[in-house]
Amino acid sequence: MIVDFVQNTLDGIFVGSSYSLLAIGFTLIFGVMRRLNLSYGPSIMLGTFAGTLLFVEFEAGLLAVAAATLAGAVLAGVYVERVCFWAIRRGAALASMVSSFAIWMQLEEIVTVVFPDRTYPFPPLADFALEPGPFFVRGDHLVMFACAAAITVLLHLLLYRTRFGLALRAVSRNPAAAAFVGINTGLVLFSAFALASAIGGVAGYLIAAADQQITPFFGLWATFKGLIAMTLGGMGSIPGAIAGGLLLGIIEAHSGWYLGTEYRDLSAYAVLFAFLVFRPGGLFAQRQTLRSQLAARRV
Amino acid sequence: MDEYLVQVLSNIGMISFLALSAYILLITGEISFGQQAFFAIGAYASGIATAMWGWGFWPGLVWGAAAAGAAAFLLAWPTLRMRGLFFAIGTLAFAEMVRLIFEIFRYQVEIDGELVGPNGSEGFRGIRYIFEQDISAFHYMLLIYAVLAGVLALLFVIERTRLGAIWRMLGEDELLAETEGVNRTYYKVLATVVAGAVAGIGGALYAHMNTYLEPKIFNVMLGVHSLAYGLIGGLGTAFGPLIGVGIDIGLLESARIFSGYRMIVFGGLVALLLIFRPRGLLDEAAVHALVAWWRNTFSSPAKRSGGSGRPPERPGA
Amino acid sequence: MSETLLKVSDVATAYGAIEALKGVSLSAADGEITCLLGPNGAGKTTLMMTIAGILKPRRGSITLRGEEVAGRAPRHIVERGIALVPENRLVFPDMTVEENLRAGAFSRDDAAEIGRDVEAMFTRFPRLRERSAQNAGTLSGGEQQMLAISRALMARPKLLLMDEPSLGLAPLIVEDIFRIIRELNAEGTTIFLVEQNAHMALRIANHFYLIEQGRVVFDGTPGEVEEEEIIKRAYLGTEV
Amino acid sequence: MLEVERVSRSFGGVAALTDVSLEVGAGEVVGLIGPNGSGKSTLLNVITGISPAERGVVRFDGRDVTSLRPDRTAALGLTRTFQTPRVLHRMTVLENLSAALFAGSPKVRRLRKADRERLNGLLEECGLGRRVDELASKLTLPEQRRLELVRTLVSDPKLILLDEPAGGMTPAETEGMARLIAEVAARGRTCIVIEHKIDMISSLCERICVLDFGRVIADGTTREVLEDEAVLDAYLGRRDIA
Repeated sequence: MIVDFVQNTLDGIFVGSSYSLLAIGFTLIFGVMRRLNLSYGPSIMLGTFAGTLLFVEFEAGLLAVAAATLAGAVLAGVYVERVCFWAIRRGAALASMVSSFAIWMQLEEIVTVVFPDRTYPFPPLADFALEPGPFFVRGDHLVMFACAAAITVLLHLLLYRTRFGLALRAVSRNPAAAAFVGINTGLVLFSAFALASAIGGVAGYLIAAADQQITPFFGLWATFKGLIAMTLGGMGSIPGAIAGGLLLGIIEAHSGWYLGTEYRDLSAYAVLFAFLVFRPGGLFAQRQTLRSQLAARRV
Repeated sequence: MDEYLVQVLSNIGMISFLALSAYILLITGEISFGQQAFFAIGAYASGIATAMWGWGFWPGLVWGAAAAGAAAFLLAWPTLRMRGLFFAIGTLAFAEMVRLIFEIFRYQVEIDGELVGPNGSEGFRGIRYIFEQDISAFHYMLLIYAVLAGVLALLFVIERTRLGAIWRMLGEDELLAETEGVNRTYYKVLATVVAGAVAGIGGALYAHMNTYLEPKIFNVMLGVHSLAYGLIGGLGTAFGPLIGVGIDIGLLESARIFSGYRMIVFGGLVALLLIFRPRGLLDEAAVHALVAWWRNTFSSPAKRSGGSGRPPERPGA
Repeated sequence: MSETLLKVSDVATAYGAIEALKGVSLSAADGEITCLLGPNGAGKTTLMMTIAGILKPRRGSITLRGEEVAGRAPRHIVERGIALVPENRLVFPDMTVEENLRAGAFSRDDAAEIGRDVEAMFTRFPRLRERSAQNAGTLSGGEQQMLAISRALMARPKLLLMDEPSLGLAPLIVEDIFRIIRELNAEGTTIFLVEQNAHMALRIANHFYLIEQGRVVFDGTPGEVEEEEIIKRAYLGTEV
Repeated sequence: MLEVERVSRSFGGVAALTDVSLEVGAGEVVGLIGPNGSGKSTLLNVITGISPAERGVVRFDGRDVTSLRPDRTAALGLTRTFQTPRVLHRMTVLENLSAALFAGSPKVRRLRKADRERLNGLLEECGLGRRVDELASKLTLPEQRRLELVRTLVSDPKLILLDEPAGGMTPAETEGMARLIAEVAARGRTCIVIEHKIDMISSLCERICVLDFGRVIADGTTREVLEDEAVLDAYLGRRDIA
């Protein structure tokens, strides 16, 4: 019993770390733009297909596949940024969201036109497993977890130790104020988008390598997992994205085990809905910032 | 009439209900990613009524609409506090929950030695009322459009009277509406219920045309399409969403010019419209201009000073 | 009279159908304090935002030492030497005080000099040094105003635009702010000030402009006209 | 008619109103003045229920309305305009009024001819007669302000709160607005007017209340208040320094 519980929790954490990675990119975009990019998953999906193209057609090595996945995701992400965010005026958050959905459909159709089969193989990354005591841990899950941790640390350093990070935080807090201190807000938004897509590309690569196959539905899956994890953690918060991803992984693992696989997604959505109703700010609701924001703008 | 054409027109008609459902919420200022849930509930409820309980078609239709409206009423309360993006995600989560529940929902009875009823992800077969009553596809299409005309007429009445004005007022400036005396809760819940019931009618019609329901078709793609129809056709009038449906299903899907590339065109079209006409082709300003043009061209000066528009000159005032 | 630093000619700015500036012309002389007075809704903040590049004018020209800057991106304008202390301060509340200062130097590339300037700001405003690692959102109104001023100074501006620096502050702090403005001016920074605390503004200004409904209706040097009259007209809407 | 009793309200720890008391009798036109950020608009928000008071009581027509939502206070006969005009840009001028009519009078289900004529008449009176079928987004600022004023009249209110009705207007437009408000007041409606233009206030109001830093620093007849040196000092920031 206890063993099952711990094993499920472990599985949840490892799978959850991939959700965390997806949610980090999602939340980064939301944090700076205050808008949702639903096309986030599909751009990553496009990246993984770029990777698989190299693998299937040219039998490319791991590094080349990873690079192609990353490049594909970034290119698709930049396209989304130009069409759905840059071209739509500030403040029209809902228009951007719907537009990103429209582009989602485009990306998905492009992929299905170029890749007509249902699934394509993807090269594995770490095909081994550890068995500490009664437990079982997959090697690719370990790699995923390590990458999620590394990216978190790097992102933190980038945000709090560099000029770019300073600019990014300034723009996300107050674009007008950022503009008049001399920050090129357009460029910052663009770079943030590219960065988020790159993180998404890493996540996509790791997940595809763990599954050893990809389908066009990966876009939908990635968007939804990222979106749920981000919302659970609190939109716009990076620690929130990590915690939200892990929480989602754990909920799925346990509900799938104890209630049956058909309840896995249902439980995840139910928890999401409950969070939206009772704790819309997510796990780390930021009351403090709201207060200081109000204080700064006296009536 | 060509069988294919009948099928396309029937599809346009049924999806129009879903588009109108999303439109009702759009004019009150909410973006819902979840109207397909009410479409599904209407479909299942009416299918159960006619295929399993032996009800007639019309009671089944009303029951489907009522069930969808009731579900919408339940959803309306928890989502009242959600705004903007949160409302969109909340409705999406709700709709996915409904779909996943239908994936595990089993309720079957034996009729004539055959099991009938929803069977989880296997779907719900044997909603055969239309076939048993020998109604042709063409006649069923006419029926769809008759019901659609009824719903449209109702919406036009709503838009010209109190309810429509208040919905649009809420959609444009909630705070203003409240300071002018609008009870936000009441009107938002009402909009959600009406929107749910309209989607439910569409679902009921869909169930009986297809005879077979599968939970996975009620996925979020369906919901987002219905949302996009209003945004393409325009939010200035209830005709807007219908134009959107016509463009997508009528032109892109059925004309087969873009077969295989439909989504690339459709997606691009929506994205472009959102940049250049964020409230669709027939937005409020366009409708206003059309009405003014119509009035100036076709109405006699005497009539113009009467009921519909300009005030009578009042030199003394 | 010294040379003209900022020259605004016939600038018009609109929000949709509402024209907030209807052709404003004025100038600020190098090394002086120029003050802009006028009732609420006259377009003072709109003018500041237009000069800073946040709003794009529909027509007209804005030059800094003869160089056209109207319609350019805000960052170009900061680089040319115009920095804004905005209405309501708009510091970045969840960044530390020091980060706010560094954000102010975004138009510059000289890391060493920036460090020195941060130090200089701390020397000028010891309160900020005490709170250098604190989030700006936790500062009091007066401290936030000092931070907003020093953030703007970090760009080493030739011209400092100040929009209602005394708004909502207690009298003693207002006094401080005005002292600082004078000091800065004495050190050579040209100042263009919007202020509703008209008496104090007129006391330090070399030249003033009065705007109403998006137009300059009156200008002069404070000594020329009876102070009471200017103020009554500017804030109480009575005719001069 | 309106009693505000020791009301306080703060935002994120910053006090916007402190112990504000104000009484307005039926038929009175009271001017509410004070420097920017002194809490005038906050007071209107407290009265209408947009941001309810944290301490103190607001009574309207003898009823405690302190914690009522804005739609409830509106139903009791309280209506207002906004410092930045809020009109419905996607509707025509007439539709703006009919929406307000529907919102304010639950019994009106649809716009009858008589209603339409009444609304047209109101628009005519305030000089918007030619703009009836224009989209509100096309209106200039003074026109939007006039539309807001007419809108307050639609549902036959008992108390009208006007937030800078002449803000950003030329002297001629200001005079026109003052005349309109005077006509409204002449029909016995109670008004509170926030305005910076003292000429306008002194011609409209018999009584003025002055706010500064969220406190009432003077309340009396127009003449008393305007001759009060302390008021002018606060108002003009003449707190002598330097």
